[in-house]
Amino acid sequence: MNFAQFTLQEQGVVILAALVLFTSFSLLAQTRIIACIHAFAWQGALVAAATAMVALVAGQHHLYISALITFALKAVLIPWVLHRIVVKLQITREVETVVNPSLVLLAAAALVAFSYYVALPVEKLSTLATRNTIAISMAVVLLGMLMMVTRRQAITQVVGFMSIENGLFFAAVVSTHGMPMVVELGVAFDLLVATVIFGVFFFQIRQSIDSLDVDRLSRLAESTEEEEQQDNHG
Amino acid sequence: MNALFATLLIPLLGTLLMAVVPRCRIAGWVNVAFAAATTAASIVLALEIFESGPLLSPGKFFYVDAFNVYLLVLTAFVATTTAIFSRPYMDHELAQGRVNNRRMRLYHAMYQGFLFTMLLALSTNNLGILWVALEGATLATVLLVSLYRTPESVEAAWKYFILCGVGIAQALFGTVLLYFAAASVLTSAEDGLLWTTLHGIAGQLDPTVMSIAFVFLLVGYGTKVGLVPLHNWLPDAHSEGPTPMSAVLSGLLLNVALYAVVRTKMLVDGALAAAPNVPQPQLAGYLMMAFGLLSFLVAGLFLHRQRDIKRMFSYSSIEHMGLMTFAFGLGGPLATFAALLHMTLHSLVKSAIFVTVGHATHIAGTQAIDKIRGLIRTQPTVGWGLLLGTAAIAGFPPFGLFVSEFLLLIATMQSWPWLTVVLLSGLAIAFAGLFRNIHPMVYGNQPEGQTPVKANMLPVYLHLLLALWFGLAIPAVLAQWFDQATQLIAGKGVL
Amino acid sequence: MLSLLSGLVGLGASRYRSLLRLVCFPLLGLSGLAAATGGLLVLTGDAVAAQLPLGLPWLPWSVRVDALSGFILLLIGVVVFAVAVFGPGYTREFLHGRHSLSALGVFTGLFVAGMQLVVIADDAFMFMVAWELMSLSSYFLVAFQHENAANRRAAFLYLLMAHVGGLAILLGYGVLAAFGGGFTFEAMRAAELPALWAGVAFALAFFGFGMKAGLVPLHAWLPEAHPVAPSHISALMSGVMLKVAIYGFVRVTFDLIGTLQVDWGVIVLLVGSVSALLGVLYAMQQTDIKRLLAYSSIENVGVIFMALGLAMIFLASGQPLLGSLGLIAALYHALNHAVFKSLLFLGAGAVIQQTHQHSLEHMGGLLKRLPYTGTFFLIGCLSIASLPPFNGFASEWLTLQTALQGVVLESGVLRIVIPVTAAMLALTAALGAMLFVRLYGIAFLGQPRTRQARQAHLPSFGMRAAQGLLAVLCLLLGVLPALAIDVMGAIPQSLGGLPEPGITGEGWLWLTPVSPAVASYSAPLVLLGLGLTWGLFYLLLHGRKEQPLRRVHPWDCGFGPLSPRMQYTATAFAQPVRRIFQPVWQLDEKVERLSDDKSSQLTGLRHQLLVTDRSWGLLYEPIGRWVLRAARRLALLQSGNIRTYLSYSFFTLLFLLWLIT
Amino acid sequence: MADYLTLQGWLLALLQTALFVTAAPLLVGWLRLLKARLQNRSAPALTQPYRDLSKLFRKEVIVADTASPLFRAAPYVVFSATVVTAAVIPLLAVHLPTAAIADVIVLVGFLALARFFLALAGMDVGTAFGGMGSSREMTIASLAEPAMLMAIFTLTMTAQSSNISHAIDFLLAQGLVLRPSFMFALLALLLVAVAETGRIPVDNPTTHLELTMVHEAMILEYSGRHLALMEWAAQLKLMIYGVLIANIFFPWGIAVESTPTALLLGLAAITGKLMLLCVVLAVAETALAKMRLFRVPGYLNLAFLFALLGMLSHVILEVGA
Repeated sequence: MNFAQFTLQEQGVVILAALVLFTSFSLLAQTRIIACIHAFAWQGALVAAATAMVALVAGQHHLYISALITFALKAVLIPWVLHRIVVKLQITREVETVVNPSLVLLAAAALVAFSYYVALPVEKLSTLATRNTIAISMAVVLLGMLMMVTRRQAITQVVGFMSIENGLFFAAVVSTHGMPMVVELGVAFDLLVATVIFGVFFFQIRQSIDSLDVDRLSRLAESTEEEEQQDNHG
Repeated sequence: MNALFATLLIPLLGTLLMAVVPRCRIAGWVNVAFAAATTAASIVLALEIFESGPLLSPGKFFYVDAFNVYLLVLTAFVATTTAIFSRPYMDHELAQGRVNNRRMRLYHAMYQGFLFTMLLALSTNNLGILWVALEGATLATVLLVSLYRTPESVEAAWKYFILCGVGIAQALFGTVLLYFAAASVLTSAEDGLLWTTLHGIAGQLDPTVMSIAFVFLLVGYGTKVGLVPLHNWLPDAHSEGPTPMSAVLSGLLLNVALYAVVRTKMLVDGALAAAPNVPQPQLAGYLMMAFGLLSFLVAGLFLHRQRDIKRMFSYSSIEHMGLMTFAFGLGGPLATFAALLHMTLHSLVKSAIFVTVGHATHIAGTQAIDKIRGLIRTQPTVGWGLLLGTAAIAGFPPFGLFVSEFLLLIATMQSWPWLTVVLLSGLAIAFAGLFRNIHPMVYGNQPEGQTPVKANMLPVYLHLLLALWFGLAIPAVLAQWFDQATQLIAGKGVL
Repeated sequence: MLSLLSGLVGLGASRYRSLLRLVCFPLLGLSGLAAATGGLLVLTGDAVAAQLPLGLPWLPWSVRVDALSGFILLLIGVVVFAVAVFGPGYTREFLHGRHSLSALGVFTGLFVAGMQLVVIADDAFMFMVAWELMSLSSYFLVAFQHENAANRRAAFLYLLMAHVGGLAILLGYGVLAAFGGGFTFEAMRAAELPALWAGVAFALAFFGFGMKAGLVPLHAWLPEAHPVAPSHISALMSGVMLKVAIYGFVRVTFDLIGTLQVDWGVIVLLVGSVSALLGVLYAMQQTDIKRLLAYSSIENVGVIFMALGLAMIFLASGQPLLGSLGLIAALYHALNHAVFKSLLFLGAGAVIQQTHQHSLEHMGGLLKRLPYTGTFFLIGCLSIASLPPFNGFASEWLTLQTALQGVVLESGVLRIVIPVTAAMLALTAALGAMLFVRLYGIAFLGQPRTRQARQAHLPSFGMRAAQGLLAVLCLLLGVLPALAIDVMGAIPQSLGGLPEPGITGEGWLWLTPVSPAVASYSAPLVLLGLGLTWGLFYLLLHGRKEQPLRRVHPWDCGFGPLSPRMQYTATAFAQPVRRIFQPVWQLDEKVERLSDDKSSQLTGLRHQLLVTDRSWGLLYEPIGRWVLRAARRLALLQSGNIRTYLSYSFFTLLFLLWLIT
Repeated sequence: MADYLTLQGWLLALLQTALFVTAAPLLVGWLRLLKARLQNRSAPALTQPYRDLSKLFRKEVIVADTASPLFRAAPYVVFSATVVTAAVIPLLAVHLPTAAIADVIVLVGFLALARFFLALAGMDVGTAFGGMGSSREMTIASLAEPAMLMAIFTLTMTAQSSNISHAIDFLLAQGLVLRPSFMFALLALLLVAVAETGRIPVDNPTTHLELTMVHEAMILEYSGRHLALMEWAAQLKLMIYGVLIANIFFPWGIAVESTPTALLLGLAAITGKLMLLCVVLAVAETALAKMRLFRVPGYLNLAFLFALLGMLSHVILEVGA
């Protein structure tokens, strides 16, 4: 099937997908926390838009509700909560150093290629016009994980986590026109609770280690330092 | 039907009640009462199922068959006995000032909430809801892990939350892929996440999608099961939370996660077996075997260097979950039967051990292994409980874990003879790791000023007696039950 | 069926502290008697079989007592009975201690029940359950006096090795079950194994049972665990539990695998002879009386396995008659060892109870203070040193006779190997005699070396009676071996229909292993001859005017009164052997010169000697180190950093995705 | 078996044993005589050992106050065990009923029994010497025993019987056969016999120097009739080894039928053989010096080596051929 044969709306979905992927990249590249949160809000909004677009294309009315929930939750509520926390914790200006950013972006590009490679046999199966976007959503999931691996700030990790959720949701929408409503509601509920708990945790962590650097959360380890030294010597 | 609703509603009600009522002195008792009521309801449900076969609720929302009904009973039962233990334990913590009344309220509410999510995960027919419930279980427990607000407990909770969150997100992706595969076969996509539907059409599902989905699901739920190398949250969370929580986490939550893996494995197996030209029709089984074996061995080695008693037993849980995963992966009636039996007994024994450990830490005032000494002298019931529990968990007859390990070894012998060597050396290593640490704790002279605590060892000995009973003779009813479950999972029974 | 009941009686022997001595031991005694009578009934009658309502739903425990199990049951019963008589007096010292007597009672009962169940089990599952029950409960008994760190270590080591051995046995059964299609012994017996798998099953069984029986180099647990248990338990462990391991080996190899191979026999023979020799050499260097006895158990187990190896060689090369002879020799030695080793352990228990000393260097002169124990102990020593006309000699003689029949074999190599191992057996026996001269001479003869030894009193009547019973058995089994062996004749028949060797073909007076022309031994006549000569000369010398004895101080070379410290010590006694067989031990000898600061004159010498088992350095420690090192390496992976953890999850996912596409 | 368990046989056996026991001191007397002659000393009378024994039997018994009852019982046990050993060995005739009581392995067992009690008795008084003697005696014995049994196994494998009487019968029936294995076995047995009977170069029966004695150290505390029994037993033991070597390796002349002529012939034969053997021993004892204790293992290893060579040559050279 040729891309040109798609309807405009379908092309719109694909464009939105590309934009979602782009926001993922920008999340990876952003070093400032506030900017990260903003990028995340944009991603949420784009996913919501894509959902609405799919609803339009497929005539699935329940997807409108999904789009609405997504927008409310991921583009407004969660970024707002995160923003407030950042302000409250007075880390608005904090800049995170990413180890070797260019390498990270390169790895991200490789991940996209990898997800395309993995998703190839899957896409053959689908009759939906939006099937090409499965690879995109998988890439978003993987990029979210990459972000969690490379970032040291608890908040950016949470942002990475949420962007994984975005990817998942996006996958559900574009590949199958959304999950059954009850599941989606459940997922949204979980997400909401998770956000609250995240909020609680930021304060707890801050209280216990006086920072939000997750690398300093390493009291519970199996290897002790003396032993590591011993191993190096022996 | 009503029994099922009762089973689910009682803990839900409990959650709300406990959350709403502030400063309740008898919260501990109420907790026990709710859990006991749940158990009663689940037993009624189990009898119904046993008499009339699998139960599918009208909206197809719930599905209870032999496999999950026994897990339901087990979950409710262990939750009850742990609640019995939790009451004096938490009172002690309150008296010690480690928690305040507000946190006690949170604790009790979340205890019931956790029970509810687990029961929901077990009884639902919808794989999406299964996911939601499992995530809910994480959410319910994560705050309990950090209940003491020590830096370690916060760190543990954070790791638990993030790692399980990410893991379970992967599982959701797998679920989406499942749905995707089902949607391309079904006309009405609404039913595409119902396990009963999926199981019915498993043969038509696309094998490639299913295998990708299975990878995501395995990694996702596997994180919750505690499979190496996804296990890192587990020892942290178990060691830092309140001990009753460790007991139910180890004894129940891991089971539920494994239950989810097995359910999906059944689907994937169905899809791969029916499809032509699949290079590896037993992919799911192989993956599970590999993960199981790896977890089993690595956890066994880790046991040797533990300094924290609860951490040690959580590694032991990883080890046993590895063993079960391996057994389920091996497939075949005998191995499946063994895995089911092992699951039950591990829950019973491990929760008993954690209860004992809770008392032991109260006696010694610490969780550090090298500070806990001379338990048998100080309080023989606790010391012996720990010793017997450890012997049971290490697979010594006449305790039941021996039976399941025996069956598993035999099953392995039949299909993968050389792996038995690995299994055996793993068992030996794990065993040595456990006992080298247990020994100095229970034996020897007590340190100065160590005094007994008010301990409720009823749950421990009840569980150990059950394990003993199963080891000597599996009751016919239960055997039938296991066999039905085995038939469901492996296609044919052993009896 | 009586034996089954007795197992339950043993289980029931678990009452309260004060009741322990009143209820538990009599119950145990009853159990022993029941087992012994049950065993004897089966030995002389037919096999009994039944099924128990226990076990797996599709595999109920089945029970069968044939001649072999009956024989071992008899053995168990006799020793258990003696221990039950001994126990009440012996445990008196624990009565006011801080030890939990109920634990002692429960686990003793379980231990005995476990052993009896192992023997009567007729399927692999029940066998394993009973086997591990036996291991576990004896482990608790080893850990009974746990305030001592060494005891805890011993208990741990014991449990670990028992577990490993148990797993090997389990695997061995697994192989058999896989080919036989079932766990019942009947199915296994019928299985047709390919040679390779038969070899695997044999190797596993040999490893597992050998570990329990204490074959070198798998013996490390034995000298640690046996001495630290209460003495009556040591007697049960050394006397009976090792025999249960031998029973298991015989059951699996001779009965279940069935078709034997010559190579196996050679391996068993060689391992057995090495164990025997090393066991006695190690025992020679011990000063702890119970440790010494434990090492001597290794020696005797080695001898038993030598006989079994010979039996296997003969059976595999088509000499069933000689094979049965070897088997009978092995089992007879097992019975004898059970009797005299429990006698010795009970004696050691009595000595330790009276002196509170474990070291030989702190005993001395006990024969005068504990005349009964001393006399019975002497009989035990004579038996274990395999001197005629006691029982140890009878069975070792049979073993040697079996070895001498090696001439009938085709293979020239075997014809050389077998006599050489026989010579090793002779060396072992001679060293064994030296060992027990040392033990008895140092502990019971001479002058008391410590105050405690000087103040030893008579132990209680029950303790003496138990020893007396076993001592009489030693003598009876030694003097009338033909009667005992006659009863044992049914055993080969029960193991796949082997022929009954005509050892007792010439009546109760004679043992004629092959034929009267080849060799014969008449213990009753020997005893008669000894008695006659003794009596004759005693009468000759005393019949006339009775000469009074004059008691004087012994000759002191004119240096003043002799002190106990001038006596030869146990360490000194063994010094020549230590020097001759030096490479066997890891010796750590230190001589420290103590000198006066002012005059720099030598005021004293301090001599320190540490004798360690070589197997530790060569086998056990490397394994332990390897495990710890592996654990440490692995621990590096778990660094505590959550991002590292996340990346594990991430890469696992990527790897699996890559794997499936 | 029953064919020679006759009353006549038993009587004959008793007689033979009595002869054996009474002749033992004579053998020692003969040996001392030879040695004295070889060393240019004036010799004691041939019957001197008898006089010594009867003197000891009459003397008062002195027992150390630290000694236990075992001390007094030991001489009887040692002596009886040795006598029973002597009874088993065919001295004049084969096919005597006593020979069936015990084969050659049991014989070794008897000697071990005697030694066991001897060593215990040595340790009983609680002096340093006794323990030293016991330790050395047991060490030497435990090394000698395997060599001896190995040599004997060679014989029994050839004769296919470990019953001495049967073995001698077999060898007689075969006539004169030169076997390499027998040569080695003989050498081994000679070395062992020297060690076991406490002769030079392993032990010196006449020394009482504290640090070199072995056998004497153990019986140091004995006196009177106890000492007499111990000495007699030692003399018997020498004779036992002598007769064993003489009758197994050179069986000719021994009585096969129990007729008076045959028996007399047997008596003459054994007397001659023993006298010759004593000459060899006396020469060796004169020529050699006692060696250090820790050279003894090497000496006994040599014996074991001979025995092993005997075994090997039996298997390789004689069976295959």
